[in-house]
Amino acid sequence: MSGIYNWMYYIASGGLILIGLYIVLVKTNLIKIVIGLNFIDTGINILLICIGYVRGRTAPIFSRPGISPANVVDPVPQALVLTAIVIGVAVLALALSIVIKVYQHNKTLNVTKIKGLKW
Amino acid sequence: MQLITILIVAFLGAGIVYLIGKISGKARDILAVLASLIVVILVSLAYNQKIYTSFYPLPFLNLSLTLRIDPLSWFFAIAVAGIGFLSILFSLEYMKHYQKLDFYYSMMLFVNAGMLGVVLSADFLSLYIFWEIMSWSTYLLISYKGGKAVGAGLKYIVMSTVGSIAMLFAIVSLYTSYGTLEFSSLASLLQTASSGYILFLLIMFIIGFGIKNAIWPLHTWLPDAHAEAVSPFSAVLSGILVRIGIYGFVLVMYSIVGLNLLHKLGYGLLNFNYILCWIGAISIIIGTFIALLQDDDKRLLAWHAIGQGGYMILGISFGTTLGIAGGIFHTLNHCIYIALLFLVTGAVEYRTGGVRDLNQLGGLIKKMPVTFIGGLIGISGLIGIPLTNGFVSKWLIYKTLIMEKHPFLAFVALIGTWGTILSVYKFLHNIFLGQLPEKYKDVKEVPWAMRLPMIILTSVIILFGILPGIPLNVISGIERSFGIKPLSTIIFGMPREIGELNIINILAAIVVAGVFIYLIFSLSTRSRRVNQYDNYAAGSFIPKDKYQYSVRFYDPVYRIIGPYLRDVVDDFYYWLVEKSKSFFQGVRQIYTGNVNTYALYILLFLAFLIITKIGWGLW
Amino acid sequence: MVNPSLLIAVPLAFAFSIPLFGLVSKKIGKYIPVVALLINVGISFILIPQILKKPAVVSIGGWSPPFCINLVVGPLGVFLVTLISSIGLLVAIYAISYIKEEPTEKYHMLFLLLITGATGIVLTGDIFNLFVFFEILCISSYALVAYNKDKEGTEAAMKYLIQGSVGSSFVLIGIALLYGMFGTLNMADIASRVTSADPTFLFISLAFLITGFGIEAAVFPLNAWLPDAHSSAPSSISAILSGIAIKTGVYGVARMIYTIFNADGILTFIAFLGLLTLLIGEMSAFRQNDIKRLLAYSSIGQIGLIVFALGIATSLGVFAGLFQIVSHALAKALLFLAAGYMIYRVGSKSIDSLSGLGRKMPLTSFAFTIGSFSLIGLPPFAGFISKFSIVYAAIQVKKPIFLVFVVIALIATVIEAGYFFKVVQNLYFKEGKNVDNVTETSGYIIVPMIILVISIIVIGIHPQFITGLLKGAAGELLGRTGYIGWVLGGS
Amino acid sequence: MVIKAVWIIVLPIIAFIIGVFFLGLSRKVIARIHRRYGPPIYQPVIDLIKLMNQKSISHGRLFDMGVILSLAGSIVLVLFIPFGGIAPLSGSGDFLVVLYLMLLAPLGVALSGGEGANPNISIGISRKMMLSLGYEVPLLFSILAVMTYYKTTSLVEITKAQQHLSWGVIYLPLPAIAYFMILPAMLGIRPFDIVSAPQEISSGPSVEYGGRYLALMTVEHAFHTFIVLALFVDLFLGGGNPFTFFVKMLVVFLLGLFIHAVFPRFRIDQAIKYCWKWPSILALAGLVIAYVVA
Repeated sequence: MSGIYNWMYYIASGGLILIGLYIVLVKTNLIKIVIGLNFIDTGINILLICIGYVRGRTAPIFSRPGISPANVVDPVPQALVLTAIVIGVAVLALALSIVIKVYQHNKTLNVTKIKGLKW
Repeated sequence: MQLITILIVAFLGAGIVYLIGKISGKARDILAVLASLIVVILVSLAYNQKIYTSFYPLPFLNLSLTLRIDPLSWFFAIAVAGIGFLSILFSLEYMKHYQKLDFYYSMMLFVNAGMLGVVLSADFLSLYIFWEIMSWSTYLLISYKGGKAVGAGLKYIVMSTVGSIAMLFAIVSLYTSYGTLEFSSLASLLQTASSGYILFLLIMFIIGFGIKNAIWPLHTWLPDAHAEAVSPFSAVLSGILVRIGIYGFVLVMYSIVGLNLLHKLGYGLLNFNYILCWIGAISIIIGTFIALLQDDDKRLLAWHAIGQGGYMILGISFGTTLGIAGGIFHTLNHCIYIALLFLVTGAVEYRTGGVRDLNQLGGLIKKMPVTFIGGLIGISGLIGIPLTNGFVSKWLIYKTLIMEKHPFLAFVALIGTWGTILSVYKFLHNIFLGQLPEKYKDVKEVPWAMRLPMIILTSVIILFGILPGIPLNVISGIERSFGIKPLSTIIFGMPREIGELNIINILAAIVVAGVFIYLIFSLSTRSRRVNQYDNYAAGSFIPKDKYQYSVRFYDPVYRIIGPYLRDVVDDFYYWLVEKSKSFFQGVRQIYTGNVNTYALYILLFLAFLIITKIGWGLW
Repeated sequence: MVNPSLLIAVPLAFAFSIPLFGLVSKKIGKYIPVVALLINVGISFILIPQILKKPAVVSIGGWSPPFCINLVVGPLGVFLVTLISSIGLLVAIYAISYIKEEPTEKYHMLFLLLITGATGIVLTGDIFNLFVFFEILCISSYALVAYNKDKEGTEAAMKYLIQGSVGSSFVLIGIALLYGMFGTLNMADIASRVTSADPTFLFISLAFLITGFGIEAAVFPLNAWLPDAHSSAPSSISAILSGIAIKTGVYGVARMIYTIFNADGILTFIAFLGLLTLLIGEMSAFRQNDIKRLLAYSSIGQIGLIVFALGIATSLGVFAGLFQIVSHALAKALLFLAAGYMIYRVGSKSIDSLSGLGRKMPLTSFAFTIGSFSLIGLPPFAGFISKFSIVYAAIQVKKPIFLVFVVIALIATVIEAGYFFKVVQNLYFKEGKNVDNVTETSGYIIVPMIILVISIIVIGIHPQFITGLLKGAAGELLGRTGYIGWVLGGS
Repeated sequence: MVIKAVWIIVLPIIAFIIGVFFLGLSRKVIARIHRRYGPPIYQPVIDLIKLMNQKSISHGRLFDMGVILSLAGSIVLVLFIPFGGIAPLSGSGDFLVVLYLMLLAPLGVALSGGEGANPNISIGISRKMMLSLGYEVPLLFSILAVMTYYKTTSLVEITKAQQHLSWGVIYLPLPAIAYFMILPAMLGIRPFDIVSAPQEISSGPSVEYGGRYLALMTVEHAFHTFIVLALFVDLFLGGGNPFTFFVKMLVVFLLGLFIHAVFPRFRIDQAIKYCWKWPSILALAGLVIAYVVA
């Protein structure tokens, strides 16, 4: 039991990434693919968090009383995740806006039909 | 310093000519002629000198670019400079009606400069650099006329690239093995190399130089390129540029690898020299006999250029005193007479409005006598009629073949000559002899700027034909520099110990006999001059423009040998290109346009990396 | 000594100032990238001699490495920064009059961001920071590819974005794994401790990083986005993508393999991958009739050659690869710029429609010719030196496999020669159909092309101008202990 | 030296006499085979004198010069081919030179005929060229067989090596037969008189010739006959002194005449195919044997 318990977050993050990859690979709808990309992003964020997570410790916010470096989790991944989320949002926004343009030009969101550029 | 000056003049000349051309056409023409003339003078001043200079260091490769002059390089340099000068002189009038002349003159000078660089280089890197410069400028010049020339230029440059990569491969491997690229140091370092390595080097260089020299089966670019280039450049191309390949052969085989090593290559009949000989022999047969089938005068000459290249290979591949002398001498002779013949076709084109089809010309002897004499002497040199230069070199080659006990090769060489006679007589007959078509009634002789180069080349052919000792003297100097027993010459031919050849006696005999007959001829009843329509027609009316036999001149022979004379190699290359094209078409289908597939590629790549690591522990 | 962090700060600051200036005057915007990059070029040229003497490590935030984000300005960094700023500057000059589609200030801002990203990637010493700059580069290039908002551009951007995001996700996964193993993000620190980790995990993380950076580096089979993006973007962007962006991907791969992981075992595979990329690129380019797509595939091929050279992993091999980076950046930027304006004048991307431009646009055609000759590797142009060095390096390692590789690479050169020579002939020796009204390029457009032509010829004739810097850069890539030493202070 | 100079003058005269004699003889012999009476043997001399005094037309300078060159080439050739051991100029040129000098005569005719601007001439020359390409194949094979066997390119050496009845025909029978088979082609007599075929192309190359041109061509033909026969005797029949040499030539000539006088004319392609078939095979076999033996 404890094995799974210890690895739970990793499995969750891995699962999210795999689901995302599956969507990107298989789904033909552009919006779904963008969602898939977001899945991957989220999965990675969780992965980062749980790499820095130490069971039983608290968030590294030193302005709160009673927090010493000995009983907080690693703060670096959290900082990384913040950045990664920002980047993810930016990519998502850009992706959606491009998808809109693609739809305007092609009148479809099916990637198998958007093949103006090939070979 | 002298050598650097030559190259600087040559290259700067090319650049300045282009810039001046933007201002004034006349100044450009004068400058182009002047630049090439200065190069001729500078090169001839270097006669009999031995110079070695390092002119440009490349420290990051631990190399420096060097130049040298020795008998071999002087010999080729003077040929390059001379032909270059004459064809630029010829261009002055010939090119008048063409566009983009700045580009043309500049590139002509550039090609010349590149060739000079190749023959003056003292190390392989410089040689390669100048070689490539020469190649791409040639490509630009071949394509210059547009139309069909574009295809010809592309064919040329692609094959030439194949040659250069083979050469590059050999050069780099030499450098990694010996740490130097200088000819002189390599010559001594290579003496300890294994024969397998030498063979590899030679094969690579043969591919490299052989493509330029158009030996069978690497010749297929040549007919197109020669035929489609403008005639003065065809003269340069066929006369000397192609023969830089021979320079390469001689350089690598005798100056660097040396005779001792060459003789060790091979077992019994599977001998390196012997195989090279047969390649030369096949080139002769293919070249001269396919020439027989041509109806385009420049194509006809182009195929002869391939055939004559075979003679040179035959000569140099034996490695005997006579053979090398014959091969090198034939290179020079070929360069003179084929340049002359291309200039002649150029002159004919110039006056007839670009007609190259042998079936539409005729009778021009009455209108263009100087050109005709050029053509006559040119084909005599090509056949090797005694008293022209081609005779002596061919004699040397035949003599070598028979003395070295290769009668079959000798047969090929001799029958090649007979094939040559057939096709060049057709060339001469269909252009200059027979009935003059009505449309060429007002054709005039070409202007002096075009006549002069032809006259010079014609006289050189006769001069070297009667006094072969002059060039042979230089050639025996070349042989001395290889450490081979030099050819001993007398000015009129060969000393007795080599063989019976004394041109001056032959000349005297022919002249005396000719004068004697002429006397009898003039003493007998005089004849009446008539024009071409006052002719025997079995009593019927002579139809104008139709009383000429030139189309399918040798039809019975075509019908017999024609089916065997397809250029199979060319077909094979085309097949190869077509197949590769469809293969490439298949390859690029992997970019399907579907983004799912692309994502799949990425994932597969990642999976491949990880699985090979975990599964097999590959990395 | 100039602070190297200015190299990143200047374009970043100028980038965001563009909208502000836009409030004042619409016209100022297009000159700002030129100014910013001029400053950058100046700084990097000042830095070169100093860095060659002693590499600089700039810490941000006052702590010493490995406890802070730091910039490591070694010879490799300064070399790439110089290249990026110079090419960027030339493209910025070109863009002054080339970019007409509104809103131009957004173009210029994104362009500067792209340069910032690229500069940051090659300078940073922190692996997460690397990822951030990488994302800056990627996002701005996605946006720029779609800048024209036409059908092709958006489609290409969409595909580029999907593949690029997958790639950067992989990079992030790799970084996360690394952090999990070592608890540090400083590249030198990771490098110094890399032997202590479980090799399998280590390799998985490397695999993710190679795949991630490989997508930006356009290594086969990760390069499907490249032909679309390069051919559909505005030509100035194609030039910058081809000249700079994919090189940063190559930098990423090389940095990971050489400095951080010291993964010698995979190098032959990398060389093979490069070779494969080269072949596929050249083969696909051969059948193109769209000039920009042709150039894009040719970029794939050239990248393959670079990766191949880097995979040789001798000092000469890396040197040759870096030289190839320079010559390809110069030549390909030149080609895209020239082709871009030809397309602009003619109104079609098909090669056939470029026939006869040699007379109408002599300078542009000349530039194109020089660029393609250099790419083919003809002397006396820069490409010759790099190709010669690559062949030399490959043969010098004296492994039979590399002999085979180099033969194949040379054959690919023939294919490349085939299509480039065809295009050149098209320009000069074929009769044009609809080119009567075409005129020569003018003003700002011609300046960068002339500069590029001159530098290609100058480097080709006198390679010593850059060989010292390149030798240093190659030394940095191969001498990982030196790199660790600079950052962590001699230990 | 003086003797040499004398021979240089005398030898062409001898060759001329023998050649003209053969011409007359051939007409007589063929007539007798055809059961006609035939002209006297000295008829060619009468013809020559007559022709020299007849009027003629000229098409230009080359038209004249070609004929002169042709005859001069043949006369010079005589000086290089040993006649009974006498070859005054053999030191200035070996067999290879002879082979090339043999080109001068046809070249002269071809040039002269070319300016004649008559299609009949062109056809004749074209046929001549093709025919020579036909017979050169076996000819070269047999010549090379001889040169390979005797390891020299000098004709004098070759004849010297055949003294005392050790004739070339004994050691090299196949090339000798091949040479003999193409002898009529080289001489231009039946069945190989395609070049001048009077009924089809009005005598081909000589259609425009009259008067002195025709006279010179006849002389050239006489010399040519002499040369071809002398070469055969030198190569295969061991030379000999001038008298035996002449006898050998006569025998060969008559043999050739007898065999070939009864044939009709070949078509040109038949002629080429003939030359390339049996004579070539024989000569090649001879060459291979000579190559192996020597």
